Amino acid sequence: MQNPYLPYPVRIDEIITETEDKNLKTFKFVFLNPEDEKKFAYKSGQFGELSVTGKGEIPIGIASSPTEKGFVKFTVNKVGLVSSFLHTMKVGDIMGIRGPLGNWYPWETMEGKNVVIIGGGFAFTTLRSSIIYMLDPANRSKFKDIHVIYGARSPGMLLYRDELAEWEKRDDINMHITVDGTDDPDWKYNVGFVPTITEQKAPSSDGETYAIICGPPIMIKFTQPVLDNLGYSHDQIIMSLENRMKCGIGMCGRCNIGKEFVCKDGPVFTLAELNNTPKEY
Amino acid sequence: MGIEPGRLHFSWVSSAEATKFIEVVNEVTEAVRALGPHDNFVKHMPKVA
Amino acid sequence: MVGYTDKIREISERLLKEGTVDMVIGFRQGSMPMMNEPCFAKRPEDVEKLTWDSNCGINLANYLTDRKEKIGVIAKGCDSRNIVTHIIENKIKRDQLVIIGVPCKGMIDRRKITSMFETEILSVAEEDGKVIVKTGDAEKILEKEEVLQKNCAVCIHRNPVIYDELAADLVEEQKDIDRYADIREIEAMSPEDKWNYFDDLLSACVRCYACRNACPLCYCPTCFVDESQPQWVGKTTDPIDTKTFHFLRAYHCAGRCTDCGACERACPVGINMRTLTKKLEKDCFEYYGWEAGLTLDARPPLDAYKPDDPEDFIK
Amino acid sequence: MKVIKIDKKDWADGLAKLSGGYRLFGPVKDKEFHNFKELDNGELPDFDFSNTKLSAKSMVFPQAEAMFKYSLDENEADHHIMKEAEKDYSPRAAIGIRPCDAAAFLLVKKNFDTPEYKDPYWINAYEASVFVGLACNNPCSTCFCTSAGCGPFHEDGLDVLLADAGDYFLAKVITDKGEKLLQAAGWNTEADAGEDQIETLKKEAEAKITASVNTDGLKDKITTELYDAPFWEDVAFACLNCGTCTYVCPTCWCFDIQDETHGTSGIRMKTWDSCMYPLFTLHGSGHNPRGTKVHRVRQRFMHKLKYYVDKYGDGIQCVGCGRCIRLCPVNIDIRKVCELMNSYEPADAACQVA
Repeated sequence: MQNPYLPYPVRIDEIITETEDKNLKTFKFVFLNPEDEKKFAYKSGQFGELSVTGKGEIPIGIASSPTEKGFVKFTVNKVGLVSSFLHTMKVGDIMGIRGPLGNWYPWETMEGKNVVIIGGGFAFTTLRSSIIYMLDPANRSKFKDIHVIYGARSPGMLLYRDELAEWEKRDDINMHITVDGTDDPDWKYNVGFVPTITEQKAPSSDGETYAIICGPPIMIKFTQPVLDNLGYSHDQIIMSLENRMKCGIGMCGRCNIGKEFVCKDGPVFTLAELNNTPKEY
Repeated sequence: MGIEPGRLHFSWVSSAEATKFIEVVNEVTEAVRALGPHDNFVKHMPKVA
Repeated sequence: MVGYTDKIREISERLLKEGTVDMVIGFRQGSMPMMNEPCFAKRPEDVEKLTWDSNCGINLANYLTDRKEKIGVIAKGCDSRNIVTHIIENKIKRDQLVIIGVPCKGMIDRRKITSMFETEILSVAEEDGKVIVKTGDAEKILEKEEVLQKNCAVCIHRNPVIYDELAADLVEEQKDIDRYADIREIEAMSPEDKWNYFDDLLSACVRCYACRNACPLCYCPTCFVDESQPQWVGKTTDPIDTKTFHFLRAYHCAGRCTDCGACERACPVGINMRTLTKKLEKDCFEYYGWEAGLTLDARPPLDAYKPDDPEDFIK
Repeated sequence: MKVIKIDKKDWADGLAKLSGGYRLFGPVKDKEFHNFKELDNGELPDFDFSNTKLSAKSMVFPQAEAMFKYSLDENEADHHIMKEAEKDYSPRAAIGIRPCDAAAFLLVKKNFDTPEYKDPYWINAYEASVFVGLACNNPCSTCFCTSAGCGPFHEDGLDVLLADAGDYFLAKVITDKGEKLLQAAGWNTEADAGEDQIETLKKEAEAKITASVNTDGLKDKITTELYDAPFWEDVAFACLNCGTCTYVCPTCWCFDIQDETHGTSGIRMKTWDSCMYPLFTLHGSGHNPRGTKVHRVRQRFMHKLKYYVDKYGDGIQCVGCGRCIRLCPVNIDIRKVCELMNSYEPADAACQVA
């Protein structure tokens, strides 16, 4: 019987400070046992439990893409006991990862369709994974138009800035980067909240388009009516939820919304599914 | 709750009374050392199943 | 005290009809012998469920914390003292409350009665200072005086200390009570015996925190036992952690505890944790002449400064 | 099925034989009440009880148990790597577990033993256990097992059912595991008409159960309507949000994972947790999806009486042991709440009927 609570040992290989407030860092991990990397076969949208020995575990979306080999990446916001300690750790330190956990964005359903990715703040991690995955030469032809609407408070709070710039240059992806506000005269992208930019830039749904939304509750609350107006049906609006988790495998009982566990039956749900559950997220 | 008398001391020491501070600390240290170690509140690894 | 119910309903109905209060907090008949359930009435017709007898031991001040409505609250002596403490500590405003005072003759100790019978108790009734207990095969009449909760037996504030309405005439306060006999016994023990006594006292604790949650003083947004940064106390039932919880909780109640007995009453495994809080209550009384919750006009001893404090424990 | 007669004078000898091959657990009186514990060497289970205060769940699901151990000492080769804690999964036997507590394990098993993931701690302990149940001849007034899919002589989840028949026990063999245990104890006299005797005792015991709940309507209720029902404020008002109901419940399985260190060594533990506690669901951001008492009380009852019903299609997550009713400090009664839920009709639907 495989013990689902036992983390794979990993070494921190690289740490990148992502945002100007230094609260978000991306950790690149290498598995100590190469065979563990094979066991950690994941899809974009899944998460893992980062295990800091002596402190505990935190559930974090996987920021790397299954098409990137030899490592896994997680971007961690400094909030609680474990994440704060993780932010003090150094390259070379040993810790653990459990997973991959949860479900993923419905890649097979979305094949042959347009995909609109809408993200806000630091909830862009599994969306990065998704973009890298879709842009991979082996996968790009599976999807029609790809739009990305991504917003943060200010230019310095955007994650993965170098990659965003590269994607901007490509013609097989439509980037709509935005910030709530900036006094930077050289800012060459959008200014405005994500729902507003979505209204202006997102394609209307023709039944052939899926929207993936990931962000703070307030952003989701105001983006949803915009998508309704654009004609998206609720089973084509895909959301990734967050709840407090411990076990990650649907057993410890805290992350449920109705009978579904966000950790095991989610974190990815369609809005149609969420309409039928209590709003305990 | 099971702490012996003599293990707890209270003193007023003003910030200007460095000498008194040294005396008090030495007295307290000696008094507590004379009592020996107090293990009641020492926690070890929890005994769990 | 059985006749109190009618008067409580009458006052409550009036307050709700007049719109003086948005809700009345009181008790309704429980589903088990010797158990009543705290409840609220928001409409005049709801007052029919309100009841009063010697099984209303839960401290209703606990249900007032941070509420915004105008509330009528039923209060026996200890409840009223905790309401005073709540007002002093800004957990509720005096002008939000209509206090319906209930002069109290003590609550019955359901644990004591249960332990007196071999088989399950099916009903308990009260009449003229007697308690009539029925089991499947027996009936026994007990003197209520003999089955009081331990804190009620030594209570010297049975009448509410603050009230706007009264549900009955004031009762005579108990006099010449030796309130601290049990505490003196513990005080006389050697340090080692004390340690063993508390070790044994707390050994059954499952860390459910019923005592803390039943206590009207324990309203901290995050209790120290739940803090993770730093984590003061471990999360298992390790004896050191369990003791740390109980000792520190007791200290947090020093100078505030009214010995209402809610903690003991709530404990599912019957721990007499009042031996901890009562020692501190005794010290506050003996060192500072202080009894918690008697007046709105004085600060409790541990948050007030007096230049003439004898401080004879400081060298 | 085979029924063995065990003379009470042979009881202690048999248990002594068993203690060679099994770790024995049973009800023992500790100060004022009975608890279900591992028996000390030579200690006999005390059957003079109606039910233990805490359920027998700790035999399989201890309040705190080590999962992993590790070293934080960087001089050690495998520092900061989790290693399995030593566990004792040698055979263990519950002697005198009530049928409700044994049946509860079957409900909890659905949570810990799933097609996708298996909790090794729970499953290993469960599989190492033999359950010798003690039938209830005298159920309490708060027991509603017969309407919660269980009963005083319920056999599901047991390996042997013991019925106290005065000078002797009747031991009904339910599984091979149970038969092996009886043989190991040297109890092998078949009782005459044992099944009939047990059946008589069973009927007598069932007749004594007066409490019941109706659960037939729960399945067809709409989750979100039940969730929005107006009665929750009233149901939750008295609740203190202590964890008593969840700690004493044989079917409550929620847990926490905690690290604890001492010097440079540490363990990772699985510990009981409770949906009654605000911290159970508090996000790092400070947001709490179940931030109020009403949320938390509703979660407990909705989980047991609706979510579980919908998820597994196999009745409620309750065996009717009545502990939460007896031990709730403020007398919140699951029977009343179940009735409210089972009979709930949303106001607009009721208008249509009228």
